[in-house]
Amino acid sequence: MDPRQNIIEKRLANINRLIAVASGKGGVGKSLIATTLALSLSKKGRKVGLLDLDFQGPSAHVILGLKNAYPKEEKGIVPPEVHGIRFMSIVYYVKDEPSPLRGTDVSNAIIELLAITQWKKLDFLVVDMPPGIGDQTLDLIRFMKGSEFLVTTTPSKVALETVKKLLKLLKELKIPIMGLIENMKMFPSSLAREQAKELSVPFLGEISFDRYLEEAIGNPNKLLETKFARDLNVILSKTNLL
Amino acid sequence: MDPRQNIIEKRLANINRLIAVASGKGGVGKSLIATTLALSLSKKGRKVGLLDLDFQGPSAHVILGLKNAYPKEEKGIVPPEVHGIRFMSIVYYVKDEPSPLRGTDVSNAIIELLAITQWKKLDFLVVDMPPGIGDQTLDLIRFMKGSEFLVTTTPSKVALETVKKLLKLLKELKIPIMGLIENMKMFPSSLAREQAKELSVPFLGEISFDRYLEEAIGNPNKLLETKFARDLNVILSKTNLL
Amino acid sequence: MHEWALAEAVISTVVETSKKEKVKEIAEVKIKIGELQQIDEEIFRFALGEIIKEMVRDQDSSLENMKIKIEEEPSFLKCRVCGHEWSFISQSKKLSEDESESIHFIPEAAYVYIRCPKCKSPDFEITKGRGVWIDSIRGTR
Amino acid sequence: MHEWALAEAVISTVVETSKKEKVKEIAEVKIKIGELQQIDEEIFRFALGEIIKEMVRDQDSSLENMKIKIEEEPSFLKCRVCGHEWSFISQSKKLSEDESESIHFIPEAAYVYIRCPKCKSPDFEITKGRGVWIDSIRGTR
Ligand SMILES: Nc1ncnc2c1ncn2[C@@H]1O[C@H](COP(=O)(O)OP(=O)(O)O)[C@@H](O)[C@H]1O
Ligand SMILES: Nc1ncnc2c1ncn2[C@@H]1O[C@H](COP(=O)(O)OP(=O)(O)O)[C@@H](O)[C@H]1O
Ligand SMILES: [Mg+2]
Ligand SMILES: [Mg+2]
Ligand SMILES: [Mg+2]
Ligand SMILES: [Mg+2]
Ligand code: NI
Ligand code: NI
Ligand SMILES: [Zn+2]
Ligand SMILES: [Zn+2]
Repeated sequence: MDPRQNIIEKRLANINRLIAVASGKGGVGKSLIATTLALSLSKKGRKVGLLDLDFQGPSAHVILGLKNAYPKEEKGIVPPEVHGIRFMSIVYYVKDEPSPLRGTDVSNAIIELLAITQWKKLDFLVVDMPPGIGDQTLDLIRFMKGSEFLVTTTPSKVALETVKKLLKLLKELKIPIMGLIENMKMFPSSLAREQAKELSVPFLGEISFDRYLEEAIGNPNKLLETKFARDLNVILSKTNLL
Repeated sequence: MDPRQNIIEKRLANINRLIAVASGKGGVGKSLIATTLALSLSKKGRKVGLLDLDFQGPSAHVILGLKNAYPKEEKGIVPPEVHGIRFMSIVYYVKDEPSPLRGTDVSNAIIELLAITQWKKLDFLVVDMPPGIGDQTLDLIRFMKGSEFLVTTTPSKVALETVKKLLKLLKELKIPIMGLIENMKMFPSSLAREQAKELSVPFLGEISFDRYLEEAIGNPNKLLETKFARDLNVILSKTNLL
Repeated sequence: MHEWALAEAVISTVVETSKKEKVKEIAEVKIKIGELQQIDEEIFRFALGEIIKEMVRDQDSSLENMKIKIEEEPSFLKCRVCGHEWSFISQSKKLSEDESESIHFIPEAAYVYIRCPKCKSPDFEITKGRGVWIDSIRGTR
Repeated sequence: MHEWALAEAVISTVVETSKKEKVKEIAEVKIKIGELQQIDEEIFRFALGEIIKEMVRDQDSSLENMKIKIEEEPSFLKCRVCGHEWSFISQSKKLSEDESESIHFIPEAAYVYIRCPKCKSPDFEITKGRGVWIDSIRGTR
């Protein structure tokens, strides 16, 4: 019998809300949105954790500009505070080496992380999801009960085709969907809004393509001052998060 | 004993070159590049197959504008010709429904597809890879021996961090890397070129961000006339593909 | 007739394994076909026969007297979320012809068309009876 | 001391399972600890003891006389590419202290720091001895 699954509920018991930033599609801004969301909530005085579940393309640590932080061992592992956020990522253990994990190993590593991480009391745990609807998505649904999905897309048909699949799956499973964010908007287009409507998912608004965003990567203070962060905050102010 | 693995080599025996379009990162243009590459090679008179291995976010069929095509049963399954390309994708079997497969199931489905697909004689089989370096990547390496990788990135630090991992893994395993393509270039930047140099990977060139690309999605003839396709062809003319 | 491709995989594996084990004459192969994939046993057996005939004609006499035993293995699925276990056959009538055919070609299409009957989750495991499997090969060296 | 978190997982699972099975007094629990994770058995046993003491003090007497048997399970890895199988211990000296510690926390870090000794592939399976496992629970209803 695997003893780890049993303790996960207890480890997450003092977390008020679990927010999974997801898409199904890659490269739509999940990591930028998850990290900026966590930073914004923390700035407002909330206790925030950030969990990077993209084990093969971890990005949140790059966006945060993580240096020399490492979890403390204390009846488990306690995530270090990075710019005010309790930050957990596989990078502490795999450094910047490739981690060629198969799905079954990804699943095992998630269970291990959830079983040993001591988040303590949190208002929000933001989860930066990988692309796909595989092991990470299924395990989040299985083990992180009560998670709410913040779904991201770009205006492109190709992206929407995949995002639609995640939305359909979540709806079928009756998982709460906070809504759909349309990111990297450059030109007028109503596809994303229409897709949301068709699936009865709240359309939360759009974030413009921000050509200066790249310069803020690795610098959280700068990041919070970008047009990207401002657009995101307008969207969040329409939710019950901020 | 699983009988399927044994026959894969035979199924691929009459394929001259296996080209995997990969990145590790999502949303960098793998599917657009793989599909356009396949179409361009076919236009030049080569016998081309296209295999979409992104089971959770299949896109090549959207880009090709696939309608009503279905494999024929003939001592296995024979991929239909779509715009001159023998096209195989999981969409024939999962339609546009979400396919929440865990890694172990992805692997099983890949083995099944490779065991039963009759490609017949091909000059090129182009493989559209999913993001990540998980089951699909490991199975491609394991079963599609001799595959050459065409690696795609965007100019962003966040993308490069993940692309670097795929490149490092391929180099370590001595898998042939055709080179790195920098896609969606909008502003001057030398990060990708430097990354390629640092890892001794050929830098093949860049493809500009093409604001009209979206309009060509689903329309192969139009796609071949985009700036995107022209940029890609300049790059390919420097390889031994075209 | 995609059964042919799977039959070819079986024969190719039997031949290669026997070569490795230095078996000169193969007496019997036991094959399990998982119910989930709904292999047509008659077509499958016919394909096996044709492939063997062809090989014997060409060069390989090791297969000449091989007996083929085919056993259908019932398929079971187990939900990772609620733990419920069920048999494929108990639910298979809910599948449309198209859905069945998709599972016939790629058994993992099950994750698209089948749900846990108890909690409706797609997060289940195929614990038994997925597809074609070689159970044993007997022969003399 | 992250062993504490795993010890807590074990006790919590033992308690819940015995409740489900209506066991009143648990006589013995057998735990396997996989060599790969390099659990410090002394710390682990100490943590188990402390957690039990606390629970007995609080409310739960079912654990009072529970014997704890811990067995270290040797770890084996098997390459998916070349089929080679090897024991973790035979190669573990090649790991740096940092690498060992990473595997201690997340055993799947093995895919970053370990390679098949024969063909150098990272595509292997941990067939035995990954981490903490409850082998059996004995008690009286
Ligand atoms: N609004 C935006 N404007 C400009 N670039 C953006 C925007 N959102 C995201 N990006 C860029 O797009 C790329 C993908 O973002 P990322 O957060 O890594 O996506 P994901 O996590 O979905 O893969 C990154 O290079 C990021 O800097
Ligand atoms: N050069 C380009 N100019 C403009 N848009 C592009 C370009 N390359 C790709 N895209 C767009 O970027 C998105 C991601 O491309 P896609 O091929 O789906 O990436 P991947 O397969 O790597 O996930 C799509 O919306 C696509 O239309
Ligand atoms: Mg990301
Ligand atoms: Mg793609
Ligand atoms: Mg049929
Ligand atoms: Mg330690
Ligand atoms: Ni068939
Ligand atoms: Ni420890
Ligand atoms: Zn269930
Ligand atoms: Zn090996």
